[in-house]
Amino acid sequence: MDLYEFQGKELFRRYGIPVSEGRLATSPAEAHEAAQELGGPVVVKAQVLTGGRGKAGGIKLAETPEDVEARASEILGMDIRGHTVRKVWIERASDIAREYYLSITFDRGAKRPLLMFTTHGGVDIEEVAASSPDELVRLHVDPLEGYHPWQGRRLVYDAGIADPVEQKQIAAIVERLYEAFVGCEAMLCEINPLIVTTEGEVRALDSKFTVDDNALYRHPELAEMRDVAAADPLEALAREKGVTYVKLDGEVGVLGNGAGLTMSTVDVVTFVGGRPANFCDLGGGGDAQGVVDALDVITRDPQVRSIFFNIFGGITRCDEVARGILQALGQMAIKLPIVVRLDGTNAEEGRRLLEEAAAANLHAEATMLDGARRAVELAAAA
Amino acid sequence: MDLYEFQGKELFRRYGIPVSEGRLATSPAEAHEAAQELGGPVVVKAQVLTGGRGKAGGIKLAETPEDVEARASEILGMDIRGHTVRKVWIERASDIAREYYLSITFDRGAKRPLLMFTTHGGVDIEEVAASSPDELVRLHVDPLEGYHPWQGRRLVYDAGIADPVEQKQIAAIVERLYEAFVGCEAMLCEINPLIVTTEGEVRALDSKFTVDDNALYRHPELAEMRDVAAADPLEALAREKGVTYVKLDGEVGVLGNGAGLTMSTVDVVTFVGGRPANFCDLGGGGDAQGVVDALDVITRDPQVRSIFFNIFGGITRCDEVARGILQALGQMAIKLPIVVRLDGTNAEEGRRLLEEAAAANLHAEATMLDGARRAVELAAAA
Amino acid sequence: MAILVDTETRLVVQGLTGSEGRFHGLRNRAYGTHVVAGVTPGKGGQDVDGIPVFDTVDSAVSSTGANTSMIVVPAAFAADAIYEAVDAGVDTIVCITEGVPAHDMLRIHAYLHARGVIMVGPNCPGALSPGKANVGIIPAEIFREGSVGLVSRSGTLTYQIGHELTQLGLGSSTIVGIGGDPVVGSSFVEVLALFEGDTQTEQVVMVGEIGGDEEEKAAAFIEGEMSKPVVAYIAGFTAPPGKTMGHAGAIISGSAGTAQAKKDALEARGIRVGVTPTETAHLVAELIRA
Amino acid sequence: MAILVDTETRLVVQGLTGSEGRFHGLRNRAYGTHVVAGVTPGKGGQDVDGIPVFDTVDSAVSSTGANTSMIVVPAAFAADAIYEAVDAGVDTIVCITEGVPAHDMLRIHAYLHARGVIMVGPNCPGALSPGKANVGIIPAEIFREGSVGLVSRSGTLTYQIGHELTQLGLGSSTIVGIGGDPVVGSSFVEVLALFEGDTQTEQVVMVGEIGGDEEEKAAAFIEGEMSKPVVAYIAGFTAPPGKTMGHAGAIISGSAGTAQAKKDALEARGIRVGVTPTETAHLVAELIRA
Repeated sequence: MDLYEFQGKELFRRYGIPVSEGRLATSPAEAHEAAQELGGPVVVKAQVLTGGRGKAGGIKLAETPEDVEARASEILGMDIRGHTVRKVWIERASDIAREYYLSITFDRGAKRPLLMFTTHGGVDIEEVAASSPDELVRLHVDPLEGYHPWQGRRLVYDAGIADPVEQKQIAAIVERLYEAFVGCEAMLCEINPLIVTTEGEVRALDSKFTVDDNALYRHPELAEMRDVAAADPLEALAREKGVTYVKLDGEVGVLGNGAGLTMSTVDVVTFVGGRPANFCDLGGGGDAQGVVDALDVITRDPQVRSIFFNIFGGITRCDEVARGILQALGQMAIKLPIVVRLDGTNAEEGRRLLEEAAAANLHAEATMLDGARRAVELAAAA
Repeated sequence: MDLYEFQGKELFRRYGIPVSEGRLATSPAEAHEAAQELGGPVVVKAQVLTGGRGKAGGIKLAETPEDVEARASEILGMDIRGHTVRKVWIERASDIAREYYLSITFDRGAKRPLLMFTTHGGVDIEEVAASSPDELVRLHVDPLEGYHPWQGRRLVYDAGIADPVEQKQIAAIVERLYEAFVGCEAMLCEINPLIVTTEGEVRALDSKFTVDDNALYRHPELAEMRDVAAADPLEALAREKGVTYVKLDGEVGVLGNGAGLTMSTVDVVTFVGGRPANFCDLGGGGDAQGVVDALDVITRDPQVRSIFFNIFGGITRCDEVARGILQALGQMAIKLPIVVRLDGTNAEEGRRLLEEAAAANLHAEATMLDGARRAVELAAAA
Repeated sequence: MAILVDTETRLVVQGLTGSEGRFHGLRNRAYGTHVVAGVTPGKGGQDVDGIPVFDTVDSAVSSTGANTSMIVVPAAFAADAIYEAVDAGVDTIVCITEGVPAHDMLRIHAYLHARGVIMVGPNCPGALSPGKANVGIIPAEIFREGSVGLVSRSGTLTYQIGHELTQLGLGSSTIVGIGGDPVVGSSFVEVLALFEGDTQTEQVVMVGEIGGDEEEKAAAFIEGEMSKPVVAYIAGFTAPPGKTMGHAGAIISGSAGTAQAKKDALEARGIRVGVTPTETAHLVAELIRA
Repeated sequence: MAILVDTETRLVVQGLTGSEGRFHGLRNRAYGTHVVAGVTPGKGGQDVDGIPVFDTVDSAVSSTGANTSMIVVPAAFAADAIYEAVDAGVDTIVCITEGVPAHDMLRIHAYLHARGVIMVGPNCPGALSPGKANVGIIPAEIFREGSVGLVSRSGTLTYQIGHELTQLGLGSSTIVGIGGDPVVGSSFVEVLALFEGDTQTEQVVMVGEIGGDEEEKAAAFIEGEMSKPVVAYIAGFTAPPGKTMGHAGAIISGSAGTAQAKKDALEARGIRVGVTPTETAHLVAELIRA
């Protein structure tokens, strides 16, 4: 789960990482009020779960509360890479002397957390990695042993930070960021830029914070940070029902069990000339009710012209899936053609159930490839 | 550093391990008051840093506040294995159904913390280890990985605890005791007995808690628990001055540098027929002031008849030791014969300084064995 | 010979008394796997259709000689179950449980690695050696015994590809679902190395997907260390961007983590990559005929 | 050949700019040890009498090829210094610092062990191979080169026994003070194994003291694994009771931890134990003459 800048900064503050004072606003009037409370020049920052806010005009400097209100009304409602801005973060403007970059990543390959630090901050870190790889200092932390102070020192010395006061501040921030990374079970904690003010104070000016969905059950305070309103309404509905759903831009609704098979099904639908309308994974269990819920979500997308059920039973039992399809047909009066391909656990029983039901819009196919072709044909014909 | 029962129980309480309610009292009147506050039958327990309180009559049951006052006045001032009782712990009496044993030890050999649990509690654990070794369940914890819940479960199942409610309580106590062990950097946390009350509640009825002296610098709240008054006054004075001093029962004051050499010197003094008055280790550094302080401590013991300085310089520099001896002689007007044997770093310079001073009671010896013999002779002659 | 599970496997199921544990444990036994014990704290002394249940893995191992554990417990208890299995001395663990936190897995991976215990999973379908043993939830009936080693990050996609192989008359030595989580006990390279050393396995199918750089690492391993031919399949070519790893992640691995990047990396090392599961199975068949 | 430190040693001193670090670092160099670098955070770029100082151990190692670190920093910083040295890739660490908390050492020991790094100490005098290198605070002038390996839990007591040997005309291969803390990087058995494998060492003196059971373990190791003769000395025969390990500790080790118990354990394995340092040296001399 990705957090907004203001949420990440709130976590930074809790872990003792210096941030600028700020207020959240969801309307120009609130922005005005926030600016009055803060006083002096502020920055109005769009809160969206995507990058490139600056280039899109989602970050504006403002001097007076009136100015802030005007900027906020420009930014609120703006579309940034498909994300509608519903919140702005109003923050005291900083006098920036230098911009650095600091992050802790979950390094899947090395299976250890990775610290990265460079004095080339405020720009895309890929660019730094490509243009000045030697100036991007990288250091792994042993997950059993944890962080030790020498690691923060090594980052600052190797990056060439010369000022002792700055060294100490940064090393302390590295230690606290690691505490936040472990304490929140993050997959990524990134500060870009980590600024040095003209007064020599080091502060986090932005925040990218991603936490592990699987760990949220033991971090209720983080789980509450999820912004249900920000998600696609269908995706939110699916999540509520325990189904993984990603909206795509085509006509063939795809429903599989397991992320890999579902991804592969979306690929195959594309390769045979169709356009998938969604990625919808029933998940590991997949009982009849899950199938009903998934169909409910998929059929709410008006673009859908046909649906391809590609199920390979393991834990998922094909007879349960068949029962779910029949139940959904009974409850929801689905008219769309549904191509069903069942294999694996209890597949024969499942096929038998569907055959017996003899619904006009149910089309059984024996293979994944044939199922995909049939669903694409049916979508084109609809 | 060993903690008193009441201190250990306070730590247990902080870590969520159930203990009986109690009050500390240093006088019979305070004991009376404590009993009134607690109400009902209580146990009056001598607080001393040694075992065998029960056998020595230091633990008494009492029904009424008057009774408590009487028992407290018997116990306060009592001598238990050389320790004077200055405090009693007044605690609500428990209805004991069963007595178990639980401990976490710092296993030097395995270099891991060791959990031990048995249903044979309330007796000397050495006896259980000898008579029913199979019923003493032992399990190590990996120091990097830490404690996991299966370990507490394994202790209770392997020890044969059958009642599920009891299993859960004990497993939870094991987990908290491990937290206390690590959180306080303990060398030993022992609960003997860990009782089950007639109502089925599991509670710590005693506490043995030893914390690592080397770690006290980061646990000021534990460092404050040190009972300076309980220590031998000379040992307390020595500690204050940064010198390790243990009072023994002889006439030859022994002063060495390093625990091993000092122990060996005490041994050698004994083997050549003398009786060491003390063990006094200058420690690793040993500057002139340290020597003055050590002599100050040693000479306060009226039993001392001669002093043997056995110094082998490493970090300790013999010239510094010599300067310290001369400084002490100047300041304190020591009349006792002092045998000095110097070897190692700057030994020649040290010997030269002592020779030049030509003090009548200073006797240089070339070897440790000869030094010990000379000191023993001089003590006998004094 | 097969890898990971075979006729020597003596299986303890952690969570045998739960509904999933019971279902798959008994199914594994019905297949012929020696399911010797179950573990559920507090249920020691009971049995599940004749399989004795113990309170601790240690007592299960010492009473039954179990050498392999299958973990089918809720996610919140999975880490503890893994540590318990390691300390009880099993040498192979198959963790089916889904939803184990990634930070737990970092620590577990380091712990396992230091002790030489092999774990498959978590969030995986397990391992099946057709004709010998099935440990996990793979539907064994779709596979037959043979010479193709199959390793996959995905569960159901593995069945799909195994099914395609079976349709072509090809059998498998062992099917291993390593799980799709960010950190798993055994990654492609580790399982490929086992297949390389297995006499029964003559060719290998590797089924990858978007994210991470395990396929890229596997490509280098296959080129450098493997004598047996490998065919690959990658899922997720049409996955929308933003579903792959973030920026910092891409920097670490030097890979975009996309299906195309993985395909390119594999093909650059001379490894053939099928575009659909069906084509992938045909590529294997070609290899065998050649 | 000697053990641990020799002419191949390239030493970095962590804490070189402190007064102790400077004193002993320069003293070690004066003895002939290749002291190639110092490390003090914030003092990188300075030098101590020509020895370059670095901010990090990593930069010291990569700039100077240091392979051994001596740690002479305050106790509160020692653990961090040890971890830094391990991660910088040195293969031998000598930790002089006194007062390192025991729980830190539990973790450090596990960490070192997993990475194959040898550490002597903490709270130890270091290691001296006469005529080759001195790393630590052992006064080298009291030892001469020879065939006696010397290993001890005590600092000054080691000097005493070495001195006695020298008086008898006997020289040493290496003198190792392992430190007297509850958990040290290398215990008797590990150092005895090094001596057993060292061509220069022909006999060994082991200097123990009350507490723990390392001497008892060493006795078993000497009997079972060593071909070279060992003479022992134990300090603390007249130590008052209560200064030894507590009850639970004695149960663990199966030993009372007393000097007498250790002496008995050694003698039961045929290992001679001297009553005084002087007698111990004479026992060694007898061995050599025999």
